[in-house]
Amino acid sequence: MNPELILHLILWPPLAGFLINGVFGARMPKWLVSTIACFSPLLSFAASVAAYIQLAGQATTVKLYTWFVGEGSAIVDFSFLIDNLSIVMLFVVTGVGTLIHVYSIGYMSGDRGFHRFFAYLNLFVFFMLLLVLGSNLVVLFAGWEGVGLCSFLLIGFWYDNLEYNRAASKAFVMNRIGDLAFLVAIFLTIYTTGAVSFADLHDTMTNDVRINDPAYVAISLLFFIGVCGKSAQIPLFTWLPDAMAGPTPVSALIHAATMVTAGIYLIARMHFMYDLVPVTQLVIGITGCLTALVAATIALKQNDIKKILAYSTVSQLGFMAVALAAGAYITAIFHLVTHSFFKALLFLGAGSVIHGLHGEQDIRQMGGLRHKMRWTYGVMLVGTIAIAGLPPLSGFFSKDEILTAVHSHNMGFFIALALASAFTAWYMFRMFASVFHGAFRGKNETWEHVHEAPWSMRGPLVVLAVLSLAGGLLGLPAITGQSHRLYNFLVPAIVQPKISASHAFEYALWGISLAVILTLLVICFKRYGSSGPSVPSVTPSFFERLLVNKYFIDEIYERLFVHPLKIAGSWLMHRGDYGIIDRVVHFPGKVVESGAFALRNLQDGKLSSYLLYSVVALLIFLTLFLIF
Amino acid sequence: MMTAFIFLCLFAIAAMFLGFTNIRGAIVPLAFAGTSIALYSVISGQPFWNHYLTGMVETGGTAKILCALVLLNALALIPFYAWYERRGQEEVGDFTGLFLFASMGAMLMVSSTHYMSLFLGVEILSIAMYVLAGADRRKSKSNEAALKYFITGSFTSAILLFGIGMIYALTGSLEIAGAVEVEGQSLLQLAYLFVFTGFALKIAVVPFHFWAPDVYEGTPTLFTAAMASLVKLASIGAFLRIIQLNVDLLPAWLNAYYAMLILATLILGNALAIKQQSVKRLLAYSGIVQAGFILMGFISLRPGEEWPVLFYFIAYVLASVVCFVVVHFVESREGTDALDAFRGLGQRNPILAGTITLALISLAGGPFTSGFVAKLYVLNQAVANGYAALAVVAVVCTLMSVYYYYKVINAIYSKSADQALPIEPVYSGLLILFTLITLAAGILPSFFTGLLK
Amino acid sequence: MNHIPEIIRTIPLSHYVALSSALFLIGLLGVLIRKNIIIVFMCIEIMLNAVNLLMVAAASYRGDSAGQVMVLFTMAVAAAEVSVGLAIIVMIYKNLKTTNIDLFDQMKG
Amino acid sequence: MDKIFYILAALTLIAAFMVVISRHPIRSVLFLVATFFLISAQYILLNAQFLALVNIIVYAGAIMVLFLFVIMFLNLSRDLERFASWMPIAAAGISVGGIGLLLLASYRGAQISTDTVGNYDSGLVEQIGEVLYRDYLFPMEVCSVLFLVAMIGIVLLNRKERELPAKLPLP
Repeated sequence: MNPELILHLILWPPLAGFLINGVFGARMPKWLVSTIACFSPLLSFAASVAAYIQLAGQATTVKLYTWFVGEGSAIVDFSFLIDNLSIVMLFVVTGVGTLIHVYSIGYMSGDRGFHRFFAYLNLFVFFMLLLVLGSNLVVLFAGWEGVGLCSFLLIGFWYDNLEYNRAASKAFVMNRIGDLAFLVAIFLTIYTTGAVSFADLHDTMTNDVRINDPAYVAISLLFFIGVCGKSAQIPLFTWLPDAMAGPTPVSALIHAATMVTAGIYLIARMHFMYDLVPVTQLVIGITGCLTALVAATIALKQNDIKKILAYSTVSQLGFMAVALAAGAYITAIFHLVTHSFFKALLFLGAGSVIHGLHGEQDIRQMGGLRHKMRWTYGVMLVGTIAIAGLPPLSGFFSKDEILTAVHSHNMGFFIALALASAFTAWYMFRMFASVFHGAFRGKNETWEHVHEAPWSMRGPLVVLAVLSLAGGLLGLPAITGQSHRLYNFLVPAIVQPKISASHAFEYALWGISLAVILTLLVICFKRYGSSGPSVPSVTPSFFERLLVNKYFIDEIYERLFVHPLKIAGSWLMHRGDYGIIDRVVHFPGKVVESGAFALRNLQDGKLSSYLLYSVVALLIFLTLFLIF
Repeated sequence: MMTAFIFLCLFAIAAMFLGFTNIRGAIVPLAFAGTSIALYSVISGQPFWNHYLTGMVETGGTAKILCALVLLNALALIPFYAWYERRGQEEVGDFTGLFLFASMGAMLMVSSTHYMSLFLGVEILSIAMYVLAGADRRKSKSNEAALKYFITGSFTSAILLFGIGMIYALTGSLEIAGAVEVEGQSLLQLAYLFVFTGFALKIAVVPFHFWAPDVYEGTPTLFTAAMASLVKLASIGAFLRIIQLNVDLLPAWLNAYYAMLILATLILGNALAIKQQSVKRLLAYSGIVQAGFILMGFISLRPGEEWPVLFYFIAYVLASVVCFVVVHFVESREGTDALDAFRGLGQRNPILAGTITLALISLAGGPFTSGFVAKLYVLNQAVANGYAALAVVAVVCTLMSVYYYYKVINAIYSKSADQALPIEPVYSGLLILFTLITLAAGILPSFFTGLLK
Repeated sequence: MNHIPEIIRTIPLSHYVALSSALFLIGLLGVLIRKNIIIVFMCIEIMLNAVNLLMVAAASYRGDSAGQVMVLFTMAVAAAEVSVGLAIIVMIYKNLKTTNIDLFDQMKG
Repeated sequence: MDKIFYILAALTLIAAFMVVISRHPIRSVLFLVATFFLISAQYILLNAQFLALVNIIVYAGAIMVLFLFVIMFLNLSRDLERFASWMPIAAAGISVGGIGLLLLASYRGAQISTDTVGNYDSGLVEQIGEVLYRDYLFPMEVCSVLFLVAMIGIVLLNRKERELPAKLPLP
């Protein structure tokens, strides 16, 4: 097969699926709708596999036609780049995408907008493919905008609910701020380099030896603002938790596994530029650390199962951003891949729980579900351990690699991330224990109806669980004596030194993290996994405290560290998230609004005023041109 | 070209006479046929009878493309006037005829080489549009729109004519291309500024836009569509031609002049659009903003480089025709064009909802629509000519504009409704066709720019 | 037959330009300050006439007929405009019973 | 000769100004008629006899009669109009004055060339007629379209009201 055919086979099936389901879906039986919807990304997946085998690591550009020719030298082709980086992303998008499509058959089976949902989902996959395959910034931007649109459509999918609509609006508006910066960055790129395609930019910039060139700093910062919007970094992250208003498969696909990682992908794609601008890297690092920490602390206080996972996503994206800042692009992609496995798994598992409880999302109303939902319990256990970072699951290796990379780069970042990963373990175990352990705390009649998900939902969960288990094999650290497969695979596309550290450091890191995580595991299960009518407010006797010495330490630890951060987290959530940040984000809007108010007073409906304004304007123009 | 004028007039008169008879169903097809013939004669460059033009009309180059665009715009809108016939309104003949005359005036405006025919074109277009603005005689809003449009219009004519008269007094020629070097002659510069102000008033760019929202709101929506597409097309086209014909003579401040108009238009137009509750007013402001974008293509215009502007015309006209037609159908059912009337349209009529959504996305400059490519072209023009800051402001303003376009889209998909809003398949088909062209121009712009070059 | 009118020999063209500009500005002032829509409209006619005067003067000073023909068309345009304009005014008066320019402000904002 | 011009000019400006400031509509109309006559006199001075006549017939005759007719028809002749309040008047005055000053300032640099290109009798009927039907035939024809449009418009706007038939549009 020639590359062009492969490309067509990857790109067009989801669009075809969207068109068929969008136009005829209402009149087709559900089985047909779901078959078409699931087979289109599956076909793309198969074609991606073909691309993987066929192209064997060679970067191939497929040009369909010249999209348009700009002024000057910038020629924008409608062309696509298949290299190893895009193949990795293709596997994630189409593979995880297909699983989530299959899952959605069961999850959405009762919904009125069944065909509409699948049409949007397919459209999303199409735009995502455009994003990861685009060989230049403009095509990438087209996909970038497209996924934003689909995200908005799917967040507001249940449009009867005004609250959901508002969430969709928020996501849209916040994303637009990022997109704006992105667009300006594209213009500046064209203006300074005269090129838009990644290959040309690579050629231009790798020969450049200027460090912190102002133009590049500006461009890279603007791109990063775009990334902040899409990948939910501070200060533009607040839309992501709100985006949980959409159906759970959407949260899994768009707001965990694929779309939100587009920003990480973009920076990895443009790594040659970011290598030239340490200033921007520092900004990214600080933002990433803050995001990782703040989101993790907020997650500690959440009670909505999806909100916990959403903040967790934000936090993990912060991890990836820090990895990028440390120049460990491949590590960031590695974490992106493993994260997409276990976070999709967790969301789908949460979806299964919500499905089983008929829409209940509050973990205080759950508990003891392991008795009734064995499969879900099992897969969620895998997901939770994976994200918490216990070996030998995927999350352990990728997070470990990030920590190693950051450690040699910047100690401050390292401490922040270490702290954030401890929090990660805490809130995940808390959630897991309160959902599956202890006794059920909800209403009795709900308990009666709790049921395991159908097989169409269980299947993808199992596959994702296996992936989460084994994902670490992609990138075993040097210490194990194995080669880092992902590194070897990606090195042609991303030029980056290998991450390595002394064996002593590795062992110490492993040992400490294992100890901390296991400690947290025990504590959490004690606190939240115990039986009782509600999450216990722990008031152990003095004797108990003395007996359980660990617990005592933890109390101190909590007083000293977690508590202030929790307070900070909740303050940030109430003041910061909804207060300051929203206000900052909305400030330009307010200015515009008050300006518009003044202008609207001019527009008073009176013809004589209109004519007068026109004459005054004429006078102003005449004066200006007589003076100058 | 002369045959195009003749056929337009002939079929317009025929349409009016048919209005008195009982075969009103034939009016719209006939008008469509007449316009098609005119379009053919423009495109094929029929020299027949052209000597009667007495050299006042250019038959090739940009003028030809602009005339073709005017006629295509007419072809796009005429079928919708059948709605009046369906409704049993016997004025349908007059409406269609006046619209054809207006198109003829617009053609004259964009192809004149002489101020005399240019001015007559302006007046034919304007007088026909004044009447159409007041076509809904019982509605006081329509009355008011006609009055406001009329007074502003004749005021504009006076300003324009003063500029022309002054140019004539100073240069002794009424040929558009007949001016001598303008730089350094301050009175002549002022005269040109009067002419430009006249066009700015017609185009409705800030700060000469005040009349537009009121007039757009009050005018019956199908004629608002004509106003937004035809009048803007003709005025900007005529403006373009004046610049083009004097390209070597015009002074250097012209770029600064455009830049100021563009800045004011983009910033204030967007700011004003944000709070609108009437969709028609919102679209009026959007039209103002889009005109600002089109003007961006005027910066440092060199001969043979007009195609970004022309491409923007295609994008803008398609999108605004779709928007106003959809508003018309919603308004004629709901009795209002408030934002709330659009809630649930996504369920009531997916075709109306889908087409207006795509049109709004195109106006906002979403990728894969003609609006995106058109914006990129004009922005590129600005950047390439050293107006990068202006381009950045323009990009910021597109962000702002997304907010209000999005408000409409959000309303359309925000509620479920049971009551369907069916329209005739012909109209649905046309709307879908326009949307497809919008997409095609966004995906394959080189085909269109190839035609325009 | 082809004799230069005496006025052209004694008065420079710029005086006519000044005169018609002044006339134009008076019309403009009237448009801006009058409230009765009919009078506003009459002031627009003054503006048009000012331009006519300018063009006739320029045409006569050059012995060029283009300006005179243009004035002829301008008059035609004015006549057409006046008739349509008065029709609009009569129509709106039937509905709203006023000719005060400031009372037509249903639409604003 | 130049005295006649200046006197006429002064009278024209005064008459036009009176149109603007007369509160009585009829008086405005009459001053406007006077203005038109004075402008016609200027045309005669400029040897544009044909236009002078047309001006009197079209403007002073037809157009002003229309104005008068409408004022009588709408019974406005007794309404003394209230002018704008001082703010808009001041703004209008300042901006109009400003434009005037700017024009005046730029007159100085103006080079108004008056090279003869034709003959000075071009304002006579036969000359006008000749060029009108030879060089300017096309705008002449277009003018007829303009009148047609205006005529249709007037008929349309003031047609007698008629209830719409019950048949509603196909939705």
